[in-house]
Amino acid sequence: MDARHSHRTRAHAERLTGGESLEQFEGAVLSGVNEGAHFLGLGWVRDAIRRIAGFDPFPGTLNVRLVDRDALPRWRELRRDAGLSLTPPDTHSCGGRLLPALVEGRIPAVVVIPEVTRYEDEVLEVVAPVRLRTVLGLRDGDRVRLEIATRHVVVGKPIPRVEGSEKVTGQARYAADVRLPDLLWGKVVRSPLPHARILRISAEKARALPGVRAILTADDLPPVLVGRRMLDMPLLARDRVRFVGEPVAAVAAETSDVAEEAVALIEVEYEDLPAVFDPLEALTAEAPILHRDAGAYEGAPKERPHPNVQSIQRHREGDPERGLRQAARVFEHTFRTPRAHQGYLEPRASVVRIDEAGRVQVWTCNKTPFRLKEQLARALELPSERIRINPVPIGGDFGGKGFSTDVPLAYHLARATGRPVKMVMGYTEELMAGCPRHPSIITLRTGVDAEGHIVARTARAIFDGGAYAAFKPRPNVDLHGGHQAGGVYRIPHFEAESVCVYTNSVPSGHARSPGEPQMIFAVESHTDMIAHELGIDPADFRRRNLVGDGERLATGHRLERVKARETLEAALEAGDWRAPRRPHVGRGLAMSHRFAGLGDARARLRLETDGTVRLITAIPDTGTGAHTVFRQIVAEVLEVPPDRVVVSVGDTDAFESDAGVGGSRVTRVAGHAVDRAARAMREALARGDRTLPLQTEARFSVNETGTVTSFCAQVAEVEVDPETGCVKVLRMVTAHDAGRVLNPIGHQGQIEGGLLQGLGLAMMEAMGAEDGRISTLSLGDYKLPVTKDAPPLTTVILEDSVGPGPFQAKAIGEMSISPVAAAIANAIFDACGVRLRDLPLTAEQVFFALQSRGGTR
Amino acid sequence: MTLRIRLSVNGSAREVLIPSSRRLIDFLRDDLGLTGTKEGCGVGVCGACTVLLDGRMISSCLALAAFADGAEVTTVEGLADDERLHPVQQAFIEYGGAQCGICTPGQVVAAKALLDEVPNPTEGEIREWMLGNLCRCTGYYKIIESIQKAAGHARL
Amino acid sequence: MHAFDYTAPESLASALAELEEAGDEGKVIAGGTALMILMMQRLVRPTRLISLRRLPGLGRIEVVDGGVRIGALATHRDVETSPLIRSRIPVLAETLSRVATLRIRNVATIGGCLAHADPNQDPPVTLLALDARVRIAGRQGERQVALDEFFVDYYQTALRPGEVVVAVDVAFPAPGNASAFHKFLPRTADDYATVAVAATVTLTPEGVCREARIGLGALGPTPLRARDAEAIVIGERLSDRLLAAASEAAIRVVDPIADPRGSAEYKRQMAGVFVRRALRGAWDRASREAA
Amino acid sequence: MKLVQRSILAVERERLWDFLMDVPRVARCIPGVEAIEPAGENRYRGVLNVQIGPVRLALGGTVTLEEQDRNGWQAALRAEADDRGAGGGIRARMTARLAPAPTGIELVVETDLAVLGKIGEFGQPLIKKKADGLMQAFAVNVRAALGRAPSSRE
Repeated sequence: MDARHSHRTRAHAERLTGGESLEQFEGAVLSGVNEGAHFLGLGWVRDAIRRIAGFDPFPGTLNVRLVDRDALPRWRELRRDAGLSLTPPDTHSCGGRLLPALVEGRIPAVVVIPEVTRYEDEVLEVVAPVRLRTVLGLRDGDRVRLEIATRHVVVGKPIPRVEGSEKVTGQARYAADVRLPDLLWGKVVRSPLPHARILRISAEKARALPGVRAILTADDLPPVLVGRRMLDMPLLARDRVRFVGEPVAAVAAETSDVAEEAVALIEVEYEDLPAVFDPLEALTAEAPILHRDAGAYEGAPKERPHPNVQSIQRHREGDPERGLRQAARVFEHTFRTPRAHQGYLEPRASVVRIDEAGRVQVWTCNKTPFRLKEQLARALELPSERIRINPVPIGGDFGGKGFSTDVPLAYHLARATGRPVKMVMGYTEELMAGCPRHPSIITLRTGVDAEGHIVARTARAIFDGGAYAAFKPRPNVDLHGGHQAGGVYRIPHFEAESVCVYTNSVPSGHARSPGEPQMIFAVESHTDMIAHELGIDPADFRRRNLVGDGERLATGHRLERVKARETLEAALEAGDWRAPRRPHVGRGLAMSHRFAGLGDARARLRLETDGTVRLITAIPDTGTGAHTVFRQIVAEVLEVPPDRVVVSVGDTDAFESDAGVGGSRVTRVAGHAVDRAARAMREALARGDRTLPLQTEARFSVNETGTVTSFCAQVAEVEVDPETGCVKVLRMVTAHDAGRVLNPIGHQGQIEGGLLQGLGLAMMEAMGAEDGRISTLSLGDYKLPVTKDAPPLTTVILEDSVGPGPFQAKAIGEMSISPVAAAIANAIFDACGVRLRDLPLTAEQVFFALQSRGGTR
Repeated sequence: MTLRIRLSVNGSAREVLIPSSRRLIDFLRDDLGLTGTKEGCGVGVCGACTVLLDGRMISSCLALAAFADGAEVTTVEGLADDERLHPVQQAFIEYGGAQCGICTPGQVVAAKALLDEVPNPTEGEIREWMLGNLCRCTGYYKIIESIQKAAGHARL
Repeated sequence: MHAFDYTAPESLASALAELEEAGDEGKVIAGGTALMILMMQRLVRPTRLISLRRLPGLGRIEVVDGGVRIGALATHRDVETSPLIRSRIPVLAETLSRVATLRIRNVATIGGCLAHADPNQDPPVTLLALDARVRIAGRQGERQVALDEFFVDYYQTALRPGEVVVAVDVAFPAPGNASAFHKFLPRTADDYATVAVAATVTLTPEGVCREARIGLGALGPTPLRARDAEAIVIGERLSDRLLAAASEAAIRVVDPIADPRGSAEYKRQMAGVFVRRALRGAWDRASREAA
Repeated sequence: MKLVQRSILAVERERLWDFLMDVPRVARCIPGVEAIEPAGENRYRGVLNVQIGPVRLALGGTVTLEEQDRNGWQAALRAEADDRGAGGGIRARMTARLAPAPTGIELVVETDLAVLGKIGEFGQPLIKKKADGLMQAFAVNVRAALGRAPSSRE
């Protein structure tokens, strides 16, 4: 990228100028052999070179005989295995193989290996866009240096997105784009009250409206409860509503306008019940109880110290009480974070058709279709074979699209009318009744010894779970936040308690890196505050306490191949940590770590008669670039050009089960499944199995987190306007311990997108609410970062071969979001001495804090 | 009330009867099946529904179909020239400007409008022009890069 | 959306006739960016919608009597990019360029902006400082209203039933005059202002303020004039004390409401800061002009 | 949202109390109220018209006098009204207290107002401002109504 672009990516540059997969060979120029030149005369070969190498080949080859006899065995190995296959269009021609190379370190070229050759195998034929003899002034016998790309010809390369063309042309069909004959539109009547008894629902006026085809209330539906893990939510409120926005009735009509009109005409009489909105208040003895016997719900955690507790999760290592008693100093701080929407731009949409065979055909933006099928089977009281989830791309997930949402209602409306039904939420409904990130109140208490080592920590996190726990998939309905309370530090005595609480608010759900941006904001602000209190540079304080190789995290989890220190140092260096600052400018630092996800995945490969390799995956396209990574893995293993690999998403009939998207699992888990299927196919081919189509299938499952994690360190530089409190982020640095990067475009895209979401959480994203009513009901009031908010960004990638994924990849999708808010909060403190403990870090907060201190320091 | 309107959509002339309350976005998506234009926020903020009305970009969620009477509408489906992608579309593929793809139609339409007016925009001009096209996946960096690359390509 | 009748008359006279006939049930629409949202929210449900989009000549931006007349149908973008506005009243072009996003500016009209009377919008703030006058047409003919008498309450104007805005007139700045517009956007660049302030200052060759006007946005039920603050600076030379006094006077007239863009108290405080900045900005420009 | 309106009226407490308990009469002191009629014991039906620029709401519903404590000089009423066209409404619980003040009787009206559905989406802050304005006008109108009455000492 040019200098205008302040954003740069070191890894990109390194890759383009060469890298570890280039192997050096030296040869002597000779003339006479021209097998390759003949080969190059074939049109399809030239086309293939153009496609793979990206240049028009000069019609002639440079022949080079290897000079170093010791290199010959390696070269023979490469001749056999490496490179990209050139598969002929018909069976009469012979194929070959291409190896990308650099001549004399600068001229891009390929080494061509025709399948049938007459001459000695130590002669290489090199093809370039130019006549090499002329350009390099070579004569017979002259030495020439070749760098040949040997391993990972496809993996690690910036291969463009598989589905890019459908997306840029508008051809990609998302759930809301599904058009079916006789389609009806479904809409939901939502509760206007946070907690109330439903006395009466009268729908006569709505029913009389021309074009209305069905109106359903809880009385028309089976009394089932639904949820991703804990089943505590009715399809439509039965007798009682628990949050503003809860579905109370559903309408199907000929047009969305009529459905909307009908919704307004349905009269519901309520009787107010006392409500509770503050999670701390909800845990008091006098608090209204939301669910009479939540413990009886299926999937409910057993421990329930208060009826309004959704879940409680504890971690304990060592003896924290003793640790705190023995500490030289103890620090305690409390932090708060607000409710925030995932902000995907595709509001949730569901289409249901009951087909002639009585099967329920579903199109919906759900990232875990196989789990959805199981959820639906129970919710609809149907055998799961009767349900088929058809794949559609998902217009942004970020954790928010795992619940069945409107699908059961669309089904019941379809059943009642005998016609397919489409339900698309408006963004107001998304903000009112989506599944936002949990608001939190986090208190950290940390003991430090005389040398500045953290010796003990207790943490208590209260997460506002809202009216139902149904949107959370974790087995214990908890968030990840609790176990991150120790951060990236070695803390021998540790206790964390994290509690999700029922309140009369919109139910909270998962959002990119669930619970972690909240907790990391607290932990890394707290870390800075301690460092300042102790008079230690925040970077030094972290150096002193960072978890090391073979050491344990606060939770007791032992780590290996730890790169915390390197990641920190890389961020500090790129962020000019020690450079002088202008007035009102400050720098802040924050770190986090995260394990790659767990779960099971399946993949199927078919080598088709036309030579294409079709990958059938169960992973829906949520935009992360997973399918492109899968394509690369297949191309790499089978040594075929990537565009020969076609990726398609199987519907839920295609496989038995699959964990789907979430929790930084896809590359690691589904990637391995794809890798295994590809290796099985390679073995089959090696055995001589040539009956086409040839099919292989693999499953991969992992339930152990393992000992390798990924670290992230960020430096924020901000400028504070002391008159207004306005904070401008001047630049960000994000350093990642990334394992092997399989696709730099996609990888960088995940970093940049996550970072800007983190910036949104840090600076602006907060759903306002009054008495349980969300007051920011449009994207005009709930602001998401825009182009001008993306700060100059430096990304540092520390690549190595230690990740748990295929080709030693690590997870990246949930890495860059979590440290941002703390890095910025710490920078604000550095700039003007104001310490903010509540997100978002608004100008107003800074302003009043400065006022109460009487100006900047 | 039913209205008769005449308009051109992606170069083809049409004369249609629509309910007067039909929004342009619904007309495009539901009546013409041009579902490339997406509805995000529904209040003109996010830009997923960006189309060109007589060459100017607008939010089709805030326009009545009646506003397009006598006008020329260009949607994402009308950017590619036969099988050849518009340079902006090509660049969005190559440089990672598209991820989940839901904002992408709006992004490429807006970017095309930009390059039509300012063939060689600075990064600042790109950020200003694309201000109203929200993207939640990319963090905008690769969108900006894609547009720069497309501009470079268009120059060649 | 609800059903309604839609017409697009081709003359002002017939638009006004239709509007009169429709009475309470009728609404005029131009760009529609504000009205469409209210209709989609079901909060405004006219049974007749009269589009002004086909009215000829109502989008012109032209020189009239020592000033510029901006037709009601001129879009924000038309004004922002008009060479006439850019060269003669640059602060207006600058203000318009800060409104929402290009997509909205391509559609939203000046007449619509004034008639909608949202106190959070930017153009009225600068137009107030420029002492603009609104031209209004009704069946009885045209009349003119000074902009600071035009806004009545939240979303309410001096327009009588059956009337429409047809133009806004802005005089060319006198020698020694300059203006500045400040929009405070602590969240995103496409947001409504937390506060917006426009100031215009006319200086004598000696640097004494001869005339000053201050417009305030997002600070009350209507766009406001800070008249006391204006009175304080007139006859004075620029000083920190003067700016402080003016901004304190401005704070006394504001009555903001708390919303996601800031608490009422924060907006009050920011009104002070931005009155200071806008006055200083206008003053600096005016002195450069005079020099 | 909570609104508090205080005003001091130079009338006898009893008279003010009797006035306030006459719901149809007192309701007319709220600008925009039309056609209040009895609908059962301590219950009235009526319509409140509210205009905020182009938004015109006709909130039809009921007012119920829930508490009348003449000894404690305190009363409470509950209002529930909806606009079917918009698909939204308001819920309000108002308590009125009469307390002696140096220059008369202080009337304190505390309102807990909830704006529901589509109307609430229009913008809670603005509605709060409007409701506050309505309550201020109410106090002025009460004063005027009592002032017009022949036994006024004002």
